[in-house]
Amino acid sequence: MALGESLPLHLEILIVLIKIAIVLGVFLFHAAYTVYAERKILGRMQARLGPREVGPYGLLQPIADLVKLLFKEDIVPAEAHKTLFKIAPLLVLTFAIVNLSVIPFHPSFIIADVNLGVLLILAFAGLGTYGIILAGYSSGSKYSLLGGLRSASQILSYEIPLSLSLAGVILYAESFHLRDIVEVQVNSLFGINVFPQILGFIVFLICAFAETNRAPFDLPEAESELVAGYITEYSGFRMGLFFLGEYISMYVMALLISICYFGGWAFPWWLANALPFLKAIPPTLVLALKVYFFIFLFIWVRATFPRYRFDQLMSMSWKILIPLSLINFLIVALIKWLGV
Amino acid sequence: MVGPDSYVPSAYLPVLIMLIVALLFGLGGLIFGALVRPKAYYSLKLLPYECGNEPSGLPWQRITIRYFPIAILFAVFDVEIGLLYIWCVGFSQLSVIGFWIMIVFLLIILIGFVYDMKRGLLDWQRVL
Amino acid sequence: MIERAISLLIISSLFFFFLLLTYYFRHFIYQFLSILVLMVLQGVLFLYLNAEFLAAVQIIVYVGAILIMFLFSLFLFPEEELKGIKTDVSRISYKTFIPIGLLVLLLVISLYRAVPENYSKQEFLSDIKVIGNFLFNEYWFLIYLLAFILSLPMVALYIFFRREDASRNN
Amino acid sequence: MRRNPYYLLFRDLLGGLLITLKTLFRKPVTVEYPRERVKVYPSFRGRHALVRDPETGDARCVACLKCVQVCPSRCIDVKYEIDEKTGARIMTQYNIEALRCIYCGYCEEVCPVGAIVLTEYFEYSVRTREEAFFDKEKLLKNWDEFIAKYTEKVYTNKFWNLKGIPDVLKPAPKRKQLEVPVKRG
Repeated sequence: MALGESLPLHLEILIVLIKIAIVLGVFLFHAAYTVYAERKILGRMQARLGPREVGPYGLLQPIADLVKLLFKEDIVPAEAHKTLFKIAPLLVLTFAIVNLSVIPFHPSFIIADVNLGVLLILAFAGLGTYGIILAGYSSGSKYSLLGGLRSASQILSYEIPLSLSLAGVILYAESFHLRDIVEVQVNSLFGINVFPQILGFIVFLICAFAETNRAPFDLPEAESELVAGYITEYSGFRMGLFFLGEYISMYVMALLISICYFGGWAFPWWLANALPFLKAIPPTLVLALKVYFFIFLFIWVRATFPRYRFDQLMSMSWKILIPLSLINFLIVALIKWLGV
Repeated sequence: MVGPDSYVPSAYLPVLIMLIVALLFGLGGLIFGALVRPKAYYSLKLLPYECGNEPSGLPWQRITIRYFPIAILFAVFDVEIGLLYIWCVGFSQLSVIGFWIMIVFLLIILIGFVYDMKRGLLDWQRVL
Repeated sequence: MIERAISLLIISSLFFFFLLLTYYFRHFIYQFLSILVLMVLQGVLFLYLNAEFLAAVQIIVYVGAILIMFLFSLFLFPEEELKGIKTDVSRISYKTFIPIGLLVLLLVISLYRAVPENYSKQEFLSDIKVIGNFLFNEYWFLIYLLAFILSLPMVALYIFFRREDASRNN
Repeated sequence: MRRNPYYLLFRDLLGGLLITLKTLFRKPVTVEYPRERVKVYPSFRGRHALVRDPETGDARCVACLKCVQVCPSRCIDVKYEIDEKTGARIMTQYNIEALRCIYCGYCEEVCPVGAIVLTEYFEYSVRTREEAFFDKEKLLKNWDEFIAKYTEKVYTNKFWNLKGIPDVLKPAPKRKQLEVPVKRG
C-alpha cells in the first residue's frame, strides 16, 4: 500500500495532515485534562479537594496552567550548553508524539500504515532517551546531570523487559503491525492476550510505569534527593514541553497495553457472544474506555505507592523482570510450537 | 514488487510528516512564548540551582562507573531482542533446528548474564 | 523516480554535512551528536533500499544502545581530561588485529554458502518473515556464534570492573 | 531472604490500592477558608488586646509587671509612674512585639485583674514589622474591634485566673490540682 497510487500525492498528504490534526488535537486536549484529572483524583485520594478555583469545579485549570507557562520567564543558566539545553525538551516531546502515528485508533484509522509499528515505537523510545540525557548534561547543574543519567539508565534497563514481554505478543501474532496483533488475539483461544501471558502483562505494566518516569519509579523527579532531576534548571514553556511529553507517552503506553493485551477496540469473542449488545459500541469508544482505565491506574498507583530507591529499581529490573519476561516468552513459544 | 533500486518508502511519509508537525508544534509554542514572556535576567537568576549555595565547581565531573555496565548489558540485550523479533515473525515456517537454536541462543546469553548477576555487577552498593 | 533521486540527494548531502560537522566541532558532545544524526540518516538510507527491518534495527541497536554506551563512557572522563587526548599511532600493535581477523575468517567460513535457490531475491531483501526463516533455518551457526560473541563482553565486564576497582582502592 | 509465600499474591500492594480507592469516595477534610470557617473555641489564643474598663474608659492594668516577668519570649515591655498622693502605680506605656510572641497565654493567666487578653480574633496580617508592634492605644483599639463583634453580654477568657470564675470555665490543668509526691525523711 504505497501512497500516491489511488489519489494524487498532494491530496494524500492533505488527508494525512487532517488525520494528524485530529489525533494531535485529541491527544493534546487529553494530556491537558489528564493533568487536571490527576490533580483532582490525587486530591480526593488524599481526602483533599484538588483544583476548584478556576472556572466551575476548576475545569479551566489546564488553560490557566498553559497561560502561566507561556508567560513565565525562560531561564537558560549561564553555564549551560545553550543549544543543547534548548533542543532537549523538543526531542522528548517530538519522539513522544511520533509514537502516535503508528498506533491504530480504529480498524481503519491509522496515520502511517507501516508494517513495523512496534519496532518504530521502540526506536523512538530509544531516541527520546537522548532528550533526557542531553537535558541533564546541558543544564550545567549537578542535580540535572545525575538526574539525567539515572533517568537514562532507568529507561534503558526497563526497555529490555518491556521489549521481551512484547516479544511474546509479537510471537503470538507473528506480525509487528498493531492491527494484526488485535485481529489475531480476538480470534485466539481466550480472546485476549492477558490469559496465556499474565506474566508478560504484569512485566509490561511495571515497565510502562518506569518508561514514562511515573510513580513509583519517578526517580528522575525524586524531590527528596535530586530536586527535580533533569528538569531542575528548566522553567516556563520548556518545562511544560517535558510534562506534555510525559503525559503523551503515558497515553502511548496505555494504548499499547490495551491494544497488545486487552484486545484493543474489540471485545473477546466469548464476551461478545454472551452479551450481543456490546457489538453496538463504536470501536474507538471501547479502546478509549480501556485507555482511560489504564490512565486512571497510573494516577491511582501514584497516589498509593511510595517511591523506589534507585538500586532497588535497577536490581528489580535486571533480577526479577527480565527472567520473568523470558519465562513468559518461553511459555508462549512452547504453546505456539506445540500448536495448542 | 518494486526492486531496491527504484523503491521509495512512501509508507513512511506520514511518520515524517508527523515528526515535522510535532517539531513545529513545540517550536511554535516556544516562539509564541518568546514573544510574550518577560525577559528580566540578572546574574543571580542564571546560576545553577544548588540549594541556595553558590555552586562549587562545574558539574561535569567523573561520574560513577556503575552506569557503564548497564549500557553494555543494554546493548547486548538489544541485539538479542532484534534477533528475537525476527524469529518471532517468521515462527510458523521455522524448522526444528530453527526453533531450538533460539533457545540455545537465549541460554548462552543467560549464562553470561547470570555470571554478571552472581558477581554482583548489578548490585549498586556492593564493592566488587 | 524523480522523488527518489531528490530525496537520496538530500539525504546524502545531509550525510556529508554532518560528516564535516564531526570534524568541525571541538566539544565531544557535539561531535557525538553529529555521529548520532549520521546513524539515523543511515537508517533512512536503509529504508530507501527497501530494508525496513534493517532500518529499524539500525536505529534501535546503534542509536538506542551502542551510542548510549559511547556516551556513558564519555561521561566517565571529566571534560578537562578529554581535551588533552591525542592519538598515538605507535600504541596500536598488530595483536589488535588478530581477533578482528579471526572474526572475519569465521564470518567468511559461515557465509561460504550463497543464498539458497528456494529464496527469491526480491522477497529476501524486504520480507521480514523470509529473512527470519533464512537466518534461523540456514545460517543457524551464525546465531550460535553471535551468542558467544554477545556473552563475551558480559563476562569481560566483570574482569574489567574488578581491576578498575582494585586500582582505585590503591 | 525468606518471605511469607502470600507475598506473591501482592496482598499488601492490593490492600494499599484499596485504601486509596476508598478514600476517593470519602468526604474531603479540606475547609475552604474564606468561604467556610473553622469554629473558634473559647480558649483560642489570638490577637493581643488590653481590656477597656467600661467605667473608666481606660485599661485595667495596675502595672504589677507580673506579665513582664512571666513572658518566656520577653516581648512585653511596661513603663509606669508612681502616683505621689496614693503611692499607686499608673501604667503609662504597654508595648507588645507580636512577632516575638509565642501565644503561650502566661500573661493572661498571671494577670491579677484580667487586663491583658489574647482574643479569639485570628485574621490579622501585616505588611510591615511596625504594624505588628502593638502599643497601648493599639491594644485598646484591638479590644474595641474584638468586642464590637462579640455577641454575648459578658466576656470571660478561660485563661484568666480571677476570683469568682467557676472552675468549669478554667482550662483542664487548672481544674485538677496536680499532686506532686514529696520525698519524706
